[in-house]
Amino acid sequence: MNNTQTIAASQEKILELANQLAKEFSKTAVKRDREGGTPLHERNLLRKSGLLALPIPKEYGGYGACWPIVFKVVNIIAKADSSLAHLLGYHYLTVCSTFLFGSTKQYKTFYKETASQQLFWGNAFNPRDSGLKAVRENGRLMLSGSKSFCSGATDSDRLLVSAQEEGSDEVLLCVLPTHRAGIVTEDNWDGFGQRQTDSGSVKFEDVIVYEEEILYKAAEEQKVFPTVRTHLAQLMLTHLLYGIAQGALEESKAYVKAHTKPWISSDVEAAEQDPYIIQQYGEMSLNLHACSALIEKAVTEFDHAWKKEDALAEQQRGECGVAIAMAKTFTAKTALHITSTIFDGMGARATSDQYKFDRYWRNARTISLHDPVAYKLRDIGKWYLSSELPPITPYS
Amino acid sequence: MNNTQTIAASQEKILELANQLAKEFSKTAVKRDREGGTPLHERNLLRKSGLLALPIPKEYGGYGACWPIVFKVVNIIAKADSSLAHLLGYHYLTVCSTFLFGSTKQYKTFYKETASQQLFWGNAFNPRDSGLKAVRENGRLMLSGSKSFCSGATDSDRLLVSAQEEGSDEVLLCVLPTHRAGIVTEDNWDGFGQRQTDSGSVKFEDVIVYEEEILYKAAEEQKVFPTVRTHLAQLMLTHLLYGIAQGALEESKAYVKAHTKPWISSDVEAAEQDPYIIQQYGEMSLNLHACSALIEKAVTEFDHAWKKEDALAEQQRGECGVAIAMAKTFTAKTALHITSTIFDGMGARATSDQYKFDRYWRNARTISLHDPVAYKLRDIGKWYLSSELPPITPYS
Amino acid sequence: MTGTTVKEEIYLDQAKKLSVSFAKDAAQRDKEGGTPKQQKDAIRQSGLLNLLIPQKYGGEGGKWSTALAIVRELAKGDAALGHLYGYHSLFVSDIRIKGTEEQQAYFYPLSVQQQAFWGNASNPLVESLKGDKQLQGYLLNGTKAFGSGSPDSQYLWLSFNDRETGQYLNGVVPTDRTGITVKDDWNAMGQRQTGSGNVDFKNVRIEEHEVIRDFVENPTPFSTIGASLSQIILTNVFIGSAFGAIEEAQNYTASKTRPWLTSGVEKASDDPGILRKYGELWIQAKAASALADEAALILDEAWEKSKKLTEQERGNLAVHVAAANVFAGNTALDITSKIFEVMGARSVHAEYGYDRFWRNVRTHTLHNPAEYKLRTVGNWVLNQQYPIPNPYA
Amino acid sequence: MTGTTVKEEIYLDQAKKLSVSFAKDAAQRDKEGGTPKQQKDAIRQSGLLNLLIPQKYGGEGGKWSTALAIVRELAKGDAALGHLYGYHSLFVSDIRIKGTEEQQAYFYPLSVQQQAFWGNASNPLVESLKGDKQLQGYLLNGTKAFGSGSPDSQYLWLSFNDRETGQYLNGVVPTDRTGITVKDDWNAMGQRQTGSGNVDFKNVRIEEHEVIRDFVENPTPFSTIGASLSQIILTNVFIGSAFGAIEEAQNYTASKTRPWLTSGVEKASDDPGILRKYGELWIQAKAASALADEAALILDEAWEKSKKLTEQERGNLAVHVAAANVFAGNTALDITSKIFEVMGARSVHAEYGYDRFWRNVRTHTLHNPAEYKLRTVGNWVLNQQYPIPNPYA
Repeated sequence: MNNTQTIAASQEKILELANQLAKEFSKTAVKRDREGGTPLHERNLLRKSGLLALPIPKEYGGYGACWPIVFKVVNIIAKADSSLAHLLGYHYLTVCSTFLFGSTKQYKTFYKETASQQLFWGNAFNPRDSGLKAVRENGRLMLSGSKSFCSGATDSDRLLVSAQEEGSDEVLLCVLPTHRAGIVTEDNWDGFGQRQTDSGSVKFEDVIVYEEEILYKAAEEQKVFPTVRTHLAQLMLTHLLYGIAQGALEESKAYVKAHTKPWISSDVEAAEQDPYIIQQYGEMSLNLHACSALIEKAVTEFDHAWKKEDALAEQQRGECGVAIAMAKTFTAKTALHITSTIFDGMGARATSDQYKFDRYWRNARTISLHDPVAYKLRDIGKWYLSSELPPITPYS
Repeated sequence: MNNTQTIAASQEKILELANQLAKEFSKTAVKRDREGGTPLHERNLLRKSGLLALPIPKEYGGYGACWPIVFKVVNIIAKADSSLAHLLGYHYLTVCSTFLFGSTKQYKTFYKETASQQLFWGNAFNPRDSGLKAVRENGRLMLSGSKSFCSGATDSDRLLVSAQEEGSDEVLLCVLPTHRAGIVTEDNWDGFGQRQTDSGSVKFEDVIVYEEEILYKAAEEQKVFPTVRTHLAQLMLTHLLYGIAQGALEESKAYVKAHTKPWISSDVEAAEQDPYIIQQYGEMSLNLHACSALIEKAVTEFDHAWKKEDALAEQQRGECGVAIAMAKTFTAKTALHITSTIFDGMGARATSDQYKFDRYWRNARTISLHDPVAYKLRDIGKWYLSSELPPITPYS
Repeated sequence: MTGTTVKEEIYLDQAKKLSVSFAKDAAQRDKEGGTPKQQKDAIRQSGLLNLLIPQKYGGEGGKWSTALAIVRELAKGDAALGHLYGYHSLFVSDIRIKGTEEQQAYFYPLSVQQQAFWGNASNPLVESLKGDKQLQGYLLNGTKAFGSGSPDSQYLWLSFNDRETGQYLNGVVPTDRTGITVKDDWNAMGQRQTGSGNVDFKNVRIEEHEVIRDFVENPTPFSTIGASLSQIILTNVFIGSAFGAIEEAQNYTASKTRPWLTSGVEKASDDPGILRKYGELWIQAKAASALADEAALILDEAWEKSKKLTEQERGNLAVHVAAANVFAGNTALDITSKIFEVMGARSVHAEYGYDRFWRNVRTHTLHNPAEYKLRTVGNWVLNQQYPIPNPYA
Repeated sequence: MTGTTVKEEIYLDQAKKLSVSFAKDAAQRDKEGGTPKQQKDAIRQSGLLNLLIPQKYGGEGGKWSTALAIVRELAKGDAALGHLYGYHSLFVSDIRIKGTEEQQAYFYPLSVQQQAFWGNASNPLVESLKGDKQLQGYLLNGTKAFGSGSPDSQYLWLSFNDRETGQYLNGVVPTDRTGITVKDDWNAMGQRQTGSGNVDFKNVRIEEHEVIRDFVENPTPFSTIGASLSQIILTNVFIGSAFGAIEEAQNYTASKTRPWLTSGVEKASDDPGILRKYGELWIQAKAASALADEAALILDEAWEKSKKLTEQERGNLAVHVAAANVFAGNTALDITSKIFEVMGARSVHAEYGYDRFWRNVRTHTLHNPAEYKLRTVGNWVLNQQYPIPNPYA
């Protein structure tokens, strides 16, 4: 095998592994949607699979997978269970944030320990919540307060934390072991969708932060590269939405073929021959195909931008952001449409609680509210009309 | 320069040439939309440009451009004037039909004379019109009757003709010089869109057809490859629609920035800062971007299928057809939406007859009726639901 | 609606009060499922159950348009209760539509006296309940699915087939008749308190005077308008849900939504995108209600004509109701999904239960396919053909 | 609309007859542009121009809802004529809204006697017509754009600014007054026979009794409802266009469209996709008309109240009219573009001129931005704020 073949073979192995996990997860997805809470068993399966080290370079013990493969894995899991994909995607986002915001020494350390111990990362990072304060007391940095929307914090090994430095506008970023004294992950996530993402709050009571845990690069605002964290987050969300839409369409197709009876006045012998059902699946699969094409373009641009590292220019960062905004906006719209429309073909009996087919809509609806689609459209419009790049924010 | 660079340079030259022509055409597009009729001057510019030989292999005197480049050229012209792009695209379609339906000797002859004499091809091919009959009289084949929707027949040098063989179900295909005695191209196209495509009728009165003009391969129904003519036609139409949408969006943007006054209750200083206008341009440019992504995928699949020639299998032909159906359906919808929505941003004064901004909608509406979008969606739906390939017809 | 009488105003006022009280714990009851016993009792006590019963039999002699306005009002607070009230009204009316004057005279006073809620055991899609002819009446055995309102009902409107002849018949029996088991096993993603589960029949006697067969012996266009009634009830459940969703969203946006970080406005309620979206949502809901109100007036006229209703008038009613239904269904689906975009990420919390609006609408818009309703309407517009009467058109 | 009186039926019947005759050469006249003199004369002779003029001044004393039904009916056959009739009605009414009782007593009998058509010279967006105060009245100089109906009119409703004070005033002058040149230079992609071009004024005298200033001296909420009138007129032009388009398409599909080659049906009118699309289009148009009818009733009440109209009632009217307008506009745009999908490729031939429906609707939906109407409605739904009166809301 030459080098390209080796890479292809190892990529295939990774995707195969992801598919196996997805199959396993899908068996209990309905049950776990009903229960909510923390998917401990599944989180441990992810740990054991080795996939937590997927984007970590080989030299630090990971797979060294490129972003397109990492997104594909998240997408595969999302088709089966978007909560677990959310946890996994945000784990990648969080681990790799240390590459963006940390020193070389820091990210090496974090990468290595994550790969060797299969650490699961969570976050306490919500930029819209200023409820966590950092105070220096006797030369020691202490965190107190709380953060909301901390997806994946429960049962995590590391937390990426952002806090407001007292007496300044500065935001402090640090990485803490989740079991550090004073940190309490609260079991209070009760969204109607993404029910096993543990996106509740984390409380901090006089939590010590050591110097080496602080990611100082975060403050160097002149650098463009660290701000691609936003792009990474947006692409993770896009792949979740895409996976949900795919899963919903596939599962509904199987249901139509297995269970739906042709309508009384339809004159067809099987539901899948109904001209209206065919038309709807035509439209849905076409839109899904458009998502895939847009996502592919955005991922390619992101991959290029990422590889530029510190040489990344604002223009490229901005254009990449527009491509991602397009992919995400279109995918969100498509996911909402598909997860609602599948019922038309399936019919009334598909509303039975045993199937929980509504989870697709609930999950898509929840994720799509992460940041407003209307403001993505504004960014795209300003770019088209006035060549204005999207403002650099935690969401664009 | 290595080989790749040479190709890139020559492609760049072609695109540059197309852009120059487009610029020239756009100067009079409004005037010619008003007048209708045959764009003799512009047709001659196309002849002189050499672009008529674009897809013809170099060995026969052409540019030997690959399909992606050919489509790009059609698209560039369509942005400026979709009638002229229609004539050019159908010229390519018609010339290259001889490669699909003719013998090696035949297509070589046609290719060579087309390249050396810059022949412009038109068609009398409408498969939905059985008004043209072929009769054998005293061993001579004669055509009588008429054909409708014969885009580009007027002022053409060659015609691709389909006729019903008397006393049989067979369709006869042949190539005739347009000036052959008994052929009259009628100046009766009066559609509200694509006004300079001369898509009227052609009359045939006892027109002699010589043996070497008949494309016999057409009857060999077992072959898959010749049926990609449909794909080629559909992709041409897709690129026209895409070009119209691009042209409309670009021209409207220029108008908004130059002429539109901010609305009285908008509190902004320039129309392009209006949040609602920005939002609409965001949505329109996003959809246009999705068209581009879908078209790119479809063109790649078509390019692969074309290169297979006689080895093309039905499965690949069918899947390629689905990709094209997706691109065309989405692009038609987008083009209709954009060409109508641009007015919201531009405002009431943009309806003045001097601009003829409505031509974009009229052109898109006309092209999009070539064959029903509803049946494209049916093909896509059957493929998704039941893995059924689209039926092989002149439209799918 | 315009032109309401004083009496109608009083009914609607009552409905409004009930609706406001139902809304308070609608999210909680949606979670629990089961039967809204307390709320059904409140409706019983209001007297609204007798609205459509003629005055000569002790009822209010009200109009269908009033009943539908009540359905809409109740659905605003809780779609399940709007549904239960609407279908009760349908079953009560079915006697008039398909039965004899004697049967009205028999059942209506009983219903008034008992403040009776009527439930469903008449799903026409499956022939799953058989009747064995007796000297008098039938002996019923089998099951009926989708028995909305069967739990906590006093009467059941049922359909069955004569086992021997296959003849389709209707009937009314007291729910507590020996051999009837209301399974109360409805567990769907929406309309969770409509009790639309199975009803089992084991050797259940139905007396001859309880068997509804006049529509078989004396068929008229009027005897087939049940389809339009059920469709227009659902229409108003959708519209009520849509307005209810907008109202909840409006409260939320005004009090809880934070302005977006790059919005440049100080309050979310000044955000230009949020403002236009509220306009869009409300206009859609309003168009749906205007269309449904027109259909309700056509229904009032048909109801008035009763057995004198012509086939053409029946067809006209069916087309207008199908139009109103499919428009309201699509509109309500759109609105109940988009409200979140004007509320923001925190509105997904289970304490609010705002997803119930979409789940409710999505569940009952599947009652029969929207696409076939479009075809019904289109066939009339294009070919001037009225639908062939069936249980859904 | 329901509940029409016998007299209204007669008016509508007249409008229907006119509409049918206008439809015959609407495509041809669309191509030509210019002034539909013959058609305007037919409207003059019908007496419908006097509908809104009080009976005491020789008019019919009709209701606005009737005038709007006539607009809709005429627009079905020819949107330009619906527009001309609607705006004539508006200008006649403007005297009542903004002028004095004496001015009504002066102009109305003249208008009735002359079977007068009123035209427009009052575009409020640009201050392009100035008045120099004279001892009596003003001397007017300048130009007004968008002068719908100015060619072949007897009176012009105009707006101008006092050159010195900047004061905005209205006025009415006979179109043949010395110094007025109706340019008749309207050449747009749609509504081509509305004559919405420029009107030039060169030293034109306007007498004191022709100057409308009561709305300045005695401002009331009623004096600002002109915006709602213009919006609801356009609403009904859109709806008429939509129904007209559906009707033409229906004729075409039924008689000319061939079934698609893989459709498996023998007639295009049996194609399941075509049937559902007709359903979809008609339902949309019907929803738009139901919504507009509701708004028309609110307008009737406001018109009845006249100077007693409260600010809140004025706001309520404006919101409901904006809602009906934006819904009708979007609906009509959609319908007039989609009709081609149920007709097929040959329907683009110029002989039919079917693109005029879209061009007409697209042209006049730009009268003022739809997005700001959505905001107006949303601001009321979300913040309970009525629009600040301006010429468009």
